[in-house]
Amino acid sequence: MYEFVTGPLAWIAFGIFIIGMTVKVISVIRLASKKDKVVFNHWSWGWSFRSVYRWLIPFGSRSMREKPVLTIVFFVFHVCLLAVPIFLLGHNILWDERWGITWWSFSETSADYLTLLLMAAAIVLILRRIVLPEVRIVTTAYDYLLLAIAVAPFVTGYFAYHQWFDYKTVLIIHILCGEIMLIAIPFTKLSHMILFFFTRAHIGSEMGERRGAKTW
Amino acid sequence: MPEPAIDTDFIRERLAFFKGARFKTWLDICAHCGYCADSCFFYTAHDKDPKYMPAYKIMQTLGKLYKKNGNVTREELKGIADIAYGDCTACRRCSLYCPFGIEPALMIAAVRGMCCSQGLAPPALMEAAKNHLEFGNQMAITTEDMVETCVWMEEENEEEMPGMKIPVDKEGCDTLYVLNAREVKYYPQDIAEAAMIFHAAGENWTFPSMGWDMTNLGMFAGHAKIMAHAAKLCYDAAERLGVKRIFTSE
Amino acid sequence: MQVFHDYVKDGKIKLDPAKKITKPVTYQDPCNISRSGGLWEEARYLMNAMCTDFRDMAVNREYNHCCGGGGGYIPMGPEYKRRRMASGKVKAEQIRETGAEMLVVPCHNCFDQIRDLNKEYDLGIEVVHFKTIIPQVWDLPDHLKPKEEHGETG
Amino acid sequence: MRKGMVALYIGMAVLVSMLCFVPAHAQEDIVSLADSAFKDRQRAPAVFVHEEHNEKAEIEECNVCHHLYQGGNKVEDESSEGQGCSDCHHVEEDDPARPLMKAYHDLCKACHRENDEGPVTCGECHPKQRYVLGS
Repeated sequence: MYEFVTGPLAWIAFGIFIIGMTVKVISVIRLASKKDKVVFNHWSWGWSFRSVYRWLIPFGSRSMREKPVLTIVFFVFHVCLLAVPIFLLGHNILWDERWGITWWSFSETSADYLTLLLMAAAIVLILRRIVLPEVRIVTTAYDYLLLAIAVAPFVTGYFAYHQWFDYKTVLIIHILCGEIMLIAIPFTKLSHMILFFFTRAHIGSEMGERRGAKTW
Repeated sequence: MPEPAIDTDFIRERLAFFKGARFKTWLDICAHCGYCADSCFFYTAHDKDPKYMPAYKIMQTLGKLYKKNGNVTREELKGIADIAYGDCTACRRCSLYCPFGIEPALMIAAVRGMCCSQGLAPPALMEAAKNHLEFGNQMAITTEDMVETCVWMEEENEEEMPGMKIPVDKEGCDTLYVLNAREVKYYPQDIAEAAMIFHAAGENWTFPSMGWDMTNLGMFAGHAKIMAHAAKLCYDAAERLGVKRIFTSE
Repeated sequence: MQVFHDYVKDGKIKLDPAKKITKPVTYQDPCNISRSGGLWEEARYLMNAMCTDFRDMAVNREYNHCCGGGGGYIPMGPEYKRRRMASGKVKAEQIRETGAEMLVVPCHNCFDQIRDLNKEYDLGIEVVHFKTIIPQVWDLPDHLKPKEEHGETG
Repeated sequence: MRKGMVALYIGMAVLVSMLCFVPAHAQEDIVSLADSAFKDRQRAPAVFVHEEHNEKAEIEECNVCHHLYQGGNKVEDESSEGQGCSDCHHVEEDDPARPLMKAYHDLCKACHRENDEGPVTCGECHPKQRYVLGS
């Protein structure tokens, strides 16, 4: 089972993720050039890049500065979400052995704390959805499902690292959760991990090029 | 009188039309994070009543239309129109606050278009917009009345500023001046003030007898035909009089 | 707006510093002119050229709040007026906070809305256009002056 | 003369075999691969009970694991027992002879996967609490 989930299934998951995202990007660009021509009449890379950049750094935008607590939580959540799986020692060893690629890793202890931090951030995000009326009103079951898909690999990973319950079973569940997330990204709202750059670039150019209005 | 049924085929067609890369992506990725809430003055003015937060208004209008694929009852569309016209002024402030840079204003405009096509635009707005077609301005002012107002304003301010003219339809000027029809109807002094400033600055300008209303209520109502017509009137005037640029009063 | 700014900046119209408005004045950034028009610095240049006590609102420039009369809200007529007044609360409070006695606004939609807000929220503010105020503070060359020196208009 | 040579050979052979015997005896006590070359450990040393492992895996030749490389080629019929793994494999990740951690992982896991036997996941070798699997 372990051989299967780290072998063929991993190939399938990464394949669907990469091909899915590529198809998504291409279809967005094609659709835009067909139906949103107006966007390209006044395109400005400078304004686009600045908008993207300012929204990628913490407190880089006015919107973020006006909601500091939420911004910190969002950043912790997203940074951990990306960094932990990519720089986790165990993952690195696995990729090295299977695919011959390797890079810098976190120490196991820091990865452990970052995972805790991510779970704490996720709890805040969930509580927000329940407690704040303006967030509750737009929250659907789908939003919780997405959070679950995104956080499940971390919870199970944490359990696996600490070898709680039956280690091997937990580990396999962990790998499956990770693969479910990879597969889900191109088909769900999680695709914002790539589409964010498109929509941000659009608004940056849209508001900036013609009007000089900053979108950050 | 029974109200006509909603032309769902038409709505569906519009929905398909709007589903370009932008609308599709925006609706696909809105994470319902709530960053937009405080940016909206409707929301803050109503003591943070969540039903005024931008993302919710979009979910209740365009989101609902897409979800039902246009199959809405007149009652439902009325509710949608009520939000699209009455709970949003399309000021675009929320776009600056959205992490994804989603533009609810454009989506509201699309919804208004669909509501308008089913006769659900606010009657007063629609009536004013239709004036564009008949009179070339939103206030139903005839060309004669307008020219008269200009002459009257010239005379009125003769003493204040001797030699000041409001040149109507003068060809070969540098500048075409267009304004908001409210000025002619309610604040005629505004024309005179502009004329005085142009005069003082030595501007070579003219005022068109047709196509002088630069407001575009067709756009606000969501009526594409009126929208295009109103804009065309201004550009026609500019071409007819051969001006180099257009100044608007706002 | 752009034009008036250019006139003043290029010296086509000279302003008389002695005639500058001394009471506190604020400026409304209209959505279509500031956020969607990019003309906020021009407005401030004019404001500072025309008055001595210019006070910006709490949220300004491209981040301004809509007056609450935009998007065709004003021409929607009386049925919508109550809602228009309710949502204008934000703008009314912003204006009150500046403590200004006069408000300059280059947009007719905002103009009407703020005049209504003025009554509704009892702001006690004078709402004017640039067009109205420039002739009050300018320094006209002699040949353009009226025969018997009036000074200011009402 | 000839007898003397034979006696010398026998004596040497005994000596050598005795020398071999001493470390072999010492290895019986090995229960984990706590290589002292690792300065800051990320995880607990891998559990490895030498005798039990070799019995289970039916390994008789030492050089199945204690291989000897010379000039990049494995030297058949020679073994390197008596040397520590870290004598050749260094902790540094740019070690041309394969970094120490990778050497351990590859040696163990490759064999386990090949034979479809034995642990291949992190936690099976590096238990969080050593006593769980130590017995």
